[in-house]
Amino acid sequence: MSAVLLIAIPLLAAFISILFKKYSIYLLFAVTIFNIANVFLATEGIIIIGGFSPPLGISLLVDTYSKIALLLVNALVLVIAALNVKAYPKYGTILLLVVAGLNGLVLTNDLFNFFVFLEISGIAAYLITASNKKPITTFRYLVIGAIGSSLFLLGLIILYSMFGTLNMVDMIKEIALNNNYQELVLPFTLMFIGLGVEAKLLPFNSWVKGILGHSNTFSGPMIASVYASAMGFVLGRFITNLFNFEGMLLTVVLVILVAGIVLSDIMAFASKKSREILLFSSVAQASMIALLFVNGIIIWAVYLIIANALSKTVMFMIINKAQKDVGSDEVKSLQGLFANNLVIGIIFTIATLSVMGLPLLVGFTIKLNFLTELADAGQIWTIAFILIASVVEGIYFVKLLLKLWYPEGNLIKVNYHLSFKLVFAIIALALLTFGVYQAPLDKLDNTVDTVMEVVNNG
Amino acid sequence: MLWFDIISGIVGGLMLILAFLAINSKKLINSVLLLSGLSMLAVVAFVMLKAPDVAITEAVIGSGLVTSLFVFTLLSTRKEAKK
Amino acid sequence: MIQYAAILLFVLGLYGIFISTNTIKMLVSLNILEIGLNIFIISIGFNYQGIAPILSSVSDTGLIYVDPLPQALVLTAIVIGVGTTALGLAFAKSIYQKYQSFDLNDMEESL
Amino acid sequence: MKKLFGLILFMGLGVLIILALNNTISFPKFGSVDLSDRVADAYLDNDNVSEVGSANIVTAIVVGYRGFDTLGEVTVLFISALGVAFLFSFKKEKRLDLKFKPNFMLKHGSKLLFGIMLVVSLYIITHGHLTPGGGFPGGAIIASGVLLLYLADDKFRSNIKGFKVLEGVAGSLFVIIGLLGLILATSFLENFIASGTVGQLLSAGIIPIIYVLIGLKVGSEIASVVDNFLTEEESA
Repeated sequence: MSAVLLIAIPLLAAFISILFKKYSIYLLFAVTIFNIANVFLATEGIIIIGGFSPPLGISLLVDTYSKIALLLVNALVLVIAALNVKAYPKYGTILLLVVAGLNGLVLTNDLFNFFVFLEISGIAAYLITASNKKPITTFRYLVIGAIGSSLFLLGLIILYSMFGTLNMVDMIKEIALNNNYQELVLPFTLMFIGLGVEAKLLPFNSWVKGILGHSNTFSGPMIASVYASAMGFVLGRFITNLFNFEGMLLTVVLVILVAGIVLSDIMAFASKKSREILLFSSVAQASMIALLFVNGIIIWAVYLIIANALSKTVMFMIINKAQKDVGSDEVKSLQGLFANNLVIGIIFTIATLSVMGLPLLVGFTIKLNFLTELADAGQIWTIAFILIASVVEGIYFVKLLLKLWYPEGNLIKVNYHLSFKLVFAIIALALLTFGVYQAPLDKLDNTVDTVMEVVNNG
Repeated sequence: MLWFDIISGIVGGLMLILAFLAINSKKLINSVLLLSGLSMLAVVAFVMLKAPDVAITEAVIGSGLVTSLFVFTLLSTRKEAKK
Repeated sequence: MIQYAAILLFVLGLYGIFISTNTIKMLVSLNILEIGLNIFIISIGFNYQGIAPILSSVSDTGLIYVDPLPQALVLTAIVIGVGTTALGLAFAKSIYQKYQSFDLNDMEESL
Repeated sequence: MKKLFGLILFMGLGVLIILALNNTISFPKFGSVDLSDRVADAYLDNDNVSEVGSANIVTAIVVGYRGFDTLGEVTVLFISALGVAFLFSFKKEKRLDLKFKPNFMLKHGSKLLFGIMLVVSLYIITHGHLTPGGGFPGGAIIASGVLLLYLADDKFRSNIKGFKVLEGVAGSLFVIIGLLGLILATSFLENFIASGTVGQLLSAGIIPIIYVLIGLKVGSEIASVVDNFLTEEESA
């Protein structure tokens, strides 16, 4: 099966679904299940669109790396939509477009086509965050997002005028021939800022606080895990293949990313609201993922994206559901949340400990491995700052957990549906298994590596 | 070539002035109308740069429909303010 | 000349977005930014001797055309810009219905 | 003061970008672009032109070489029209009162003008592969015609449901034509109809068909956005 169906079928379903509005959510389930099956069947390599050979027309690039991303994105959309089918039934068509947009982002091998998909998924994200009922924050997000994609467009146009092609693989070859990194600083900076806006990297992310700080069980996980993981994969593709930061630019980017990790962990530490703690933690994770890609630690960055997406889905859903029933997201008013909900409490604790990186969980494996690789690369300062940030992270998460476990005064009542518990339990189990049993990881990371090499060699 | 530079300089300068006025004007409706004028000048620039397709599209969409959307937004809210 | 003007329009739009607190003004500035960007994109394909990329017959040889690819990209970018602007205006209107103002400063505390 | 400082700061940024571009050797100077080292050169190549069959090279790129972008672009418009309708969905709707009483001439003249605009847009859309124009401006002219009807008649309401159906059908047909390319030829959106002689109305394979669909889709989408902007909640 052709990988282009991963984009075309959701689009077709979206166009049809506005004629049958009531069934749009069922169409979404069918399409995501079809997509997940299609990911396994799709042939790898360059997929031509329109019948014109690569530099002329648009092409898609399918490899193991993009397949992992596609699997994660489609499965998460399916799970989140299924859990929210009662509370937010009107979003079927928009979610179909989200699926098409994010699949396109991951697959496309053409810079301008990437921009188009960035806009599709961006506008879909504005509409998803409209469910927060906070139009001001959404408006801010829209304006900042539009600036970000405009900067990306400016950067790619400068690249086109210099190298005369929009095809990414072609562009990488041309850049290697040109061999003058000084000239590329301006377009790469513009594109990095543009992507950084969407990927929640710290200096460009003023929208995140408004959006995730007022999120609900639908928009929270959608933005914090689905969009974050798709943008993480895309950022990884760009950083390792196209940008190849060098010289001054490398130093600046490293400093920005490390500062982003430390600052957002400190902000989370200072916050008294449970949703803000989570959102600053995911900002720190986004910077961490980018940092790993900049250092060329692709395998563990990919696992960090997956682990982060899984645990953030669980955490945002649990906290947002509690916020909806209690009416406040202050840590104080949620005290003793888990005293009545033992299962949910255990799952939340597992997810949190995994993000912190405690032994026996997947977060620990990832942290241990990438710290070793950073040490091999001689990045002593980076390691020092990551360790400081980890300590801060550990303190605020333990504080949060203690407050949520031990009640003070009257107990609060939050009812989680059985389907919530079931899905969360599966995710928690996955986090545990990946932590203890690492054989499948080792097998997988090799393939990621080799495919990256294939792409690098053109 | 010389004439091209002179005319494009005038068009570019006018566009910058209009943009500055649009950003700094006190009344919202003026700012919207200046944007429409700016878009009209952009059509001239597109024609000069030998892009007729883009010029037609910008003329219809950019200066026509976008302006009307802005004006409708302002109109619909002005009425509520009076109430 | 017009290329420089386009870049300056782009940064003027950025400036407008950063200094204004009014939703309509921000969208106007966003449109200025997009116009600047579009002219810049077209300008990188321009040639003084070039003619518009429409063939009158296939056998034309020796004619210089301007680059058609940026023009195709701008066609797409214009329509995308309209979509963003329309959605932004819709949000501005719903902000107005909630707070009776376009100015974000008037409602900062109610955020 | 803050404004002046900001202006100087951003203008400085602009000058910085200009200087950086001027110092870049690979960045071509304005007005002296050499197409031979760009991919665009191949688009102007005679063999490729007769293969695609469109005399207007921009159309050939928009619908042919980069047709996938165009599909994405109508999707952007689709989703923003969807979003606007989503934000303006009120329980009780009514037309926005423009406080403007049209006279007899305007009321009837506008209908005539609408007819003329429809014909013009039809011409622009169907000749998109020969002359400047095509689906986007053509569709936008249709939408302007609808806008004119709204302005000329205070009570006018068009059939939103009809627009939605048109939008959905045109979009679906676009994707289905793409899928037909995948089945009948080798890849998505590939041309599977003979491209004919360059310069004739009935040429260029699937390009005119797709442009008509784009025109319908863009027209109905923008028209429904306009309608949404002209409705408001009934305050009764």
